[in-house]
Amino acid sequence: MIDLLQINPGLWVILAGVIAALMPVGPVRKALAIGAPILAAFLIFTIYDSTEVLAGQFSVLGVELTTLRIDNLSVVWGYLFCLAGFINAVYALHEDSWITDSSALVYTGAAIAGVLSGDWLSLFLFWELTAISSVFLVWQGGAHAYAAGIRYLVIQVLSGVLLLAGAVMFAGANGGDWTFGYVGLETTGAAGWVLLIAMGIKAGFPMLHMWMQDAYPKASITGTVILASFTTKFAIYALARAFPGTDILIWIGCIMTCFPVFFAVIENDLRRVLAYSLNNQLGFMVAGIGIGSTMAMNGVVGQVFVHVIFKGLLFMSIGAVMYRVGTAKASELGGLFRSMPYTTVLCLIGAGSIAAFPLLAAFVTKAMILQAAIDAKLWIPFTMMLFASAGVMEHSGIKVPHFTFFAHDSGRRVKEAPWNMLAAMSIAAVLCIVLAWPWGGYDILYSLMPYETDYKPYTWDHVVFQLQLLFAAIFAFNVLKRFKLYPAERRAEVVDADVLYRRVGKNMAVWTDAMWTRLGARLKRGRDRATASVGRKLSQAFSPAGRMSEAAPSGLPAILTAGLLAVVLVVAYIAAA
Amino acid sequence: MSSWFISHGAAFIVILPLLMAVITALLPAVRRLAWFTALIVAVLVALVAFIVLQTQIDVGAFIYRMGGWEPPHGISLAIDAVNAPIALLIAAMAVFTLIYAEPAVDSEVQRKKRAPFYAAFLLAVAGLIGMVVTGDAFNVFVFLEVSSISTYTLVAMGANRDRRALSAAFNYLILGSIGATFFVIGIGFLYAETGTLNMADMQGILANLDGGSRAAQVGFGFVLVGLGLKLAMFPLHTWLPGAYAYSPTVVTAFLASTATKAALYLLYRFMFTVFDPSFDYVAVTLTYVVTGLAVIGMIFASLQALFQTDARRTLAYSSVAQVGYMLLGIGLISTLGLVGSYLHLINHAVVKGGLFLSLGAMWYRFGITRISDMAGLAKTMPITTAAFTVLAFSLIGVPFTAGFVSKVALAEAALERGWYWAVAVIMIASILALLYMGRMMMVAYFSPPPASAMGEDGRVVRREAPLLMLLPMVGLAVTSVLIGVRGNVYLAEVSENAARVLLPGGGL
Amino acid sequence: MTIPVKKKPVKGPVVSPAGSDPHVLLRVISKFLIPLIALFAFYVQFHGEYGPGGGFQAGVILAVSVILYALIFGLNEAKRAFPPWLVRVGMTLGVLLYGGTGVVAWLMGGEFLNYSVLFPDPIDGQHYGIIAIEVGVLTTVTSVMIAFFYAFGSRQPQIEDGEW
Amino acid sequence: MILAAEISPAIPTILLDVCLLSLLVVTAFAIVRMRSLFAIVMLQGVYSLVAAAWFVTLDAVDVAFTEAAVGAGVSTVLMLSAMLLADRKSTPVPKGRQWGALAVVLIAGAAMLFAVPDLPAYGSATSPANAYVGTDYLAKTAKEVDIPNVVTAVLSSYRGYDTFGEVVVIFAAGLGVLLLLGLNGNAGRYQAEVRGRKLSETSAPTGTAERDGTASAELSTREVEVAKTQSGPPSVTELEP
Repeated sequence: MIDLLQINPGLWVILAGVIAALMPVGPVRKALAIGAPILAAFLIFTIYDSTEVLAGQFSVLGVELTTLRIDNLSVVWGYLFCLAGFINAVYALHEDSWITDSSALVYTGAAIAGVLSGDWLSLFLFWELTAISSVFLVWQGGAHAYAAGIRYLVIQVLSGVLLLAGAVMFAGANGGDWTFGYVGLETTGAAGWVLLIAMGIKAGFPMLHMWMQDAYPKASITGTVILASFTTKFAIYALARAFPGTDILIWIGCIMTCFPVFFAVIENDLRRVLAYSLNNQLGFMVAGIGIGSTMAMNGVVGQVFVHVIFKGLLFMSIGAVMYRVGTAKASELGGLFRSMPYTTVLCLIGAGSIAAFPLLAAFVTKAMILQAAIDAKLWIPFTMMLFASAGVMEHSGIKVPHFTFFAHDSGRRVKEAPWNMLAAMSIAAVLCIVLAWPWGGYDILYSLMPYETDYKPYTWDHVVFQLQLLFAAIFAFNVLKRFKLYPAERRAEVVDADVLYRRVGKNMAVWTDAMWTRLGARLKRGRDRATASVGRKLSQAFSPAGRMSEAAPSGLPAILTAGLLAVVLVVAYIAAA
Repeated sequence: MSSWFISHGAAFIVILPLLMAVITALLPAVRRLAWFTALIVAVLVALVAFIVLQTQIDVGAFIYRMGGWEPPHGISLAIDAVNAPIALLIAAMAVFTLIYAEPAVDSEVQRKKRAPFYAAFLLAVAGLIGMVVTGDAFNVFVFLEVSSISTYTLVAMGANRDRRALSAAFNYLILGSIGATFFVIGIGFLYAETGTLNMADMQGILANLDGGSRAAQVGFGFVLVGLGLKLAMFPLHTWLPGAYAYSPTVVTAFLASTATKAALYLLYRFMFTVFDPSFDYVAVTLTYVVTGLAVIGMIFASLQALFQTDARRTLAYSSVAQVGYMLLGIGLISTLGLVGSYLHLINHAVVKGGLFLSLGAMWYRFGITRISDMAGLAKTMPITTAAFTVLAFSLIGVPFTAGFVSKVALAEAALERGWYWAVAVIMIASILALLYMGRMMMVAYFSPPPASAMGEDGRVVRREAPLLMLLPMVGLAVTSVLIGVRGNVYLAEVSENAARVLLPGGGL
Repeated sequence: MTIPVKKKPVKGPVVSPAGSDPHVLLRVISKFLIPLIALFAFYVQFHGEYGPGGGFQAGVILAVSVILYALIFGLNEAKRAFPPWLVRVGMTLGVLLYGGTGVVAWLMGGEFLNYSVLFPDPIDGQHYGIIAIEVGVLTTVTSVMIAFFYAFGSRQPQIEDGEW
Repeated sequence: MILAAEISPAIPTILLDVCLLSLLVVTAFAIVRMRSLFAIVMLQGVYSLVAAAWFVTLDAVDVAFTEAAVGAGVSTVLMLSAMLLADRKSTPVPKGRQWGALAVVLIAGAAMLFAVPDLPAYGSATSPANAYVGTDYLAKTAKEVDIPNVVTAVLSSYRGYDTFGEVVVIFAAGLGVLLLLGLNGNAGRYQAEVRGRKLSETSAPTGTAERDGTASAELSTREVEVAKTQSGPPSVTELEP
């Protein structure tokens, strides 16, 4: 009898997935989908005792395998994937599809098992299993998703093959040690590069990223949500394990943060916008891994954790809209806040989180990566990431919620999202807030981090800096629009969105101006009403056209002067007495 | 020669503009002659003020005995780490505004009055520097009057542009006189209490008396309120918007950057050097009354700024709010607070001066006074608008600009005392600043230029301000960025020295 | 003691026809009085070192003599005697005299306004310095007071006889 | 400060003081209650003269001199000239304003009275003002400046810099008059010119109607009115005819 605790918890989830594939009863499948991640999380909790745990060792063909390794790095991903699996399951409760249920479970389990595996061979196995199980989710998107699914599968499998090849070369060079650990590029030669490219494909490195924007928007509603949770984060884990402190990753990461900004801006399909934004977020993590300092690694871990939650939240809210409206095209949406108020609020929380508004999730983590860049005196990468942060605000923070829920009313009046979607989104939203709560909330997050940290996210200058960055993004966005700095050929491609979009700058100016004027008038009217009882004189004195503001001399300032003198003297007398 | 300036420079920077003002008043109405004279004087004063500052840094605090009499019998000028930088600031701002003055005054003042106009300007400069460098309490009043009376005249000269300048100047005259009267009554009580007018002497005697009797308290009250009026402490700021909005552009810029600052310096002097926060009544008044008014003023004046339609009135109300920041630094009674306050004083002088200069250039070219008329300025006056934008960012407190440095310093000081609410107020006021400055920039950048700004071919005609106007504007904008990026190192040292002189004990 | 006042704009300066001048007595007496007032002013000026008085008081009294002249003989007459350009120059000259004394002290190696260095004997220096600056004060104060009167008086037709 | 006067043996001086001060108070009340500006100007002259007389009893003859010459002489003439330019009768002040003025007077008065108990007695030789620098001046003047009038020595030499400043203040006032009125009443009106293209009038803006954009069309007329009153010129008291 093998000790059950020696078994990788991910395997139980995969087993649940297999059972679900055979189970004709819907409610049981749903129970499995919800229960399995909880069980896995419980097992991880039981096994892990804050030191490195190695278990499930056996040898195959002379290769020593370690199927379970839980240390302070992998445990974070373990918990995270369990959490994501749970939320996704809740989100998918309404969908009666055994393919989704089972492939989601297998996919989740493979991801959990992958991050908890301690050798290259099991890593490769689960690496491929995530690819194979998840392609069904893409295919669930309908007929037009078939080709995309094939492309997705080919690229993912290619990545796995490269991983295996690199692992063999690496293990060979290391005298047959298959332990999955630090690789680096300095001493490993070609093996290192092959492994880096393998992981880079899954992590969406620039020029290797196209599968993401290709497949994600074509998957089913729930499929996109589930896809967005695991694959890339799994790759980030692998990078964090194998390539921390590799300089080239800083630059790759920075390019990753920046280039999607330009694409996201001109994209009409909101799920694709989110896919670009996902790419951008991954860039921060890759850059953080490249910096590799304690602070940076903590930041990466924190960022991964909250990223899964808020990115999932955004995909879920757009999914909810799609579920009700039937499209995610910016040009066909708008004004939905009337009919889907809860979804609107939840989406705004997600948007605020990704944009790193204070009190929301990314605020407490992204800054650590930026701080690490400053500490390492990496000014150019810092600037690029700063630009990208503003870019995030622009496309995920403004564009997505704006075109979906506000903008010009599309005239669509739909029902609010199903309760289970709302529940799933609420869980994510609450986490977004709790994990960034200034009074203790973020400590939970920080306690998960691999290294001790005494970083304080809520310093005054950080909050202000971040707020100003966000406002700067709004401003820059308008300036770009105003001076027509967008590529001309793109405009032709997505013309309906773009026309709408170019008007935003002007509309915002007009809107704010009008609002200010009206607000001023409104305030004055309210104040008039309030002071009517006190008397006409007071109103005359304090209204903008009144004595306080007029240029002509009057007695009021003299009275104020004398009054202030009296106050000072009384206070001084009391103090001296 | 330079050794003469080292020993006599402190008097020279007051006397030279005074006497040259008198000579300027007699100059014939030859184009540019009076301007050139005034500019040369200002440059000389700035150079010597720099020598004085350098001397102060080299040898520490020193005094200059007017008429050769030892204090307290004679009047002495007392230079230390607090006032030497401010004297240089005033002189430098005079240079900036005077460079700009040639085209501006050319369009706003008739030719035969230009010589007296520049004379009054130099008198204002001399008065401000005079009241900053002196070490004698009554002498402060005398030079306060010199600067005030010439300022009233200068403000009224704005009637050439807008007749409302006359009533604004009258209002300023009445309230300024009340302020000066209160101040001199306070000095009278202090004299009755201590028997001396020398500030250092007063300090010693008051400290011996442990704060003194009620006469000293009443003197304290009168001095505080009188200076409060002069420095536009809320709610005694009502003279300021009109005076800033309607006076000639060059005068507004100079006043906004120096007049309230000099009064604020006097407040530092009297609150911390003559009186001492270790007296209960001083500490309590600063903590409760001054801080309270500062905080209310920051919010209230920012809101008033938000609802103005006139661009210069907006900036004027913003000045009142910014004074609130500086008063908050005083109310904290800590070295850090004074550092923040002092930094903000210097930064705000640079920023507000530059902003008013840019608005003046907009008037010069297009007659713009209202915010809604600023439409399309980004196209018609790109350099001016760019300078305006940079300075506006600095006013808001965007990182890498001057405003950020001082606001962070103030917030740190507030945190040090555990005044979280003050930090919140600083943030709210900054966001309000973002709104009212953003409003102007929105219009300047995003609204199309009016049809009358178009040429015959339907294209926007660029009408940039003349070079003499652009130079100081751009110079101040660059300065504000330099302060934000590197200069804070040097300025922080200056402010810390000043704060240490003011509060040798380190505060409460 | 309210006096019936009527507002009647008057064109041009009023010159009473010869023989019907109701103010003969006034004119005659003031012709005696004005030189005396001026003389008193100078007495106050130069006696300032011994008794009460000095440049300020003397300046105002001297200005009063001119103003009285203007009130009785008309503004134009007064402007002939004491022309506006002289007022302008006097204003500045006084300050220059005062400041110039200080500057001379500078040039002679002392502090600004240190009269002691003006002459070999410090006491002499103090005496002459004080005299010089008091003359400066007198000049400026007289000129500015007259300037005030000219400025206000010139903007207005003369006060009509009936209104007194 | 007078209230703290010690009861001196010279009873007639006290009587004189009481009489003069009562006269001052009565004159002040008369000035407040009068409507005729001409009478007020005359009463102000009276007030200055009485004050000058009282200064003499306080042995401040220099101050008395100045008060008589400036307060009763020149300023009366100037007030008359100004009155003739403006109006001869003051309009009644609304009741509310009167209370405000009274409050100012009471507060300022109370503030000063508050300090009185702690002030040294009038003429006390031990008061700080007399004991410290004042005594030094008396001792030093004879050997350093050597003129009989110590006041003049202090004003002209020890504090000559202050006096210089005062002269400059007077000069500045004269300069102001020169600039704003001109010595011959010919300051003239001058309209500043824009050296470009004038886009807007400095007079009342036309409300929000000209703002571009759609939202302003929704503004009610009331709001437009509000906007007008906010930015329109306040009632300007023209200082020149």
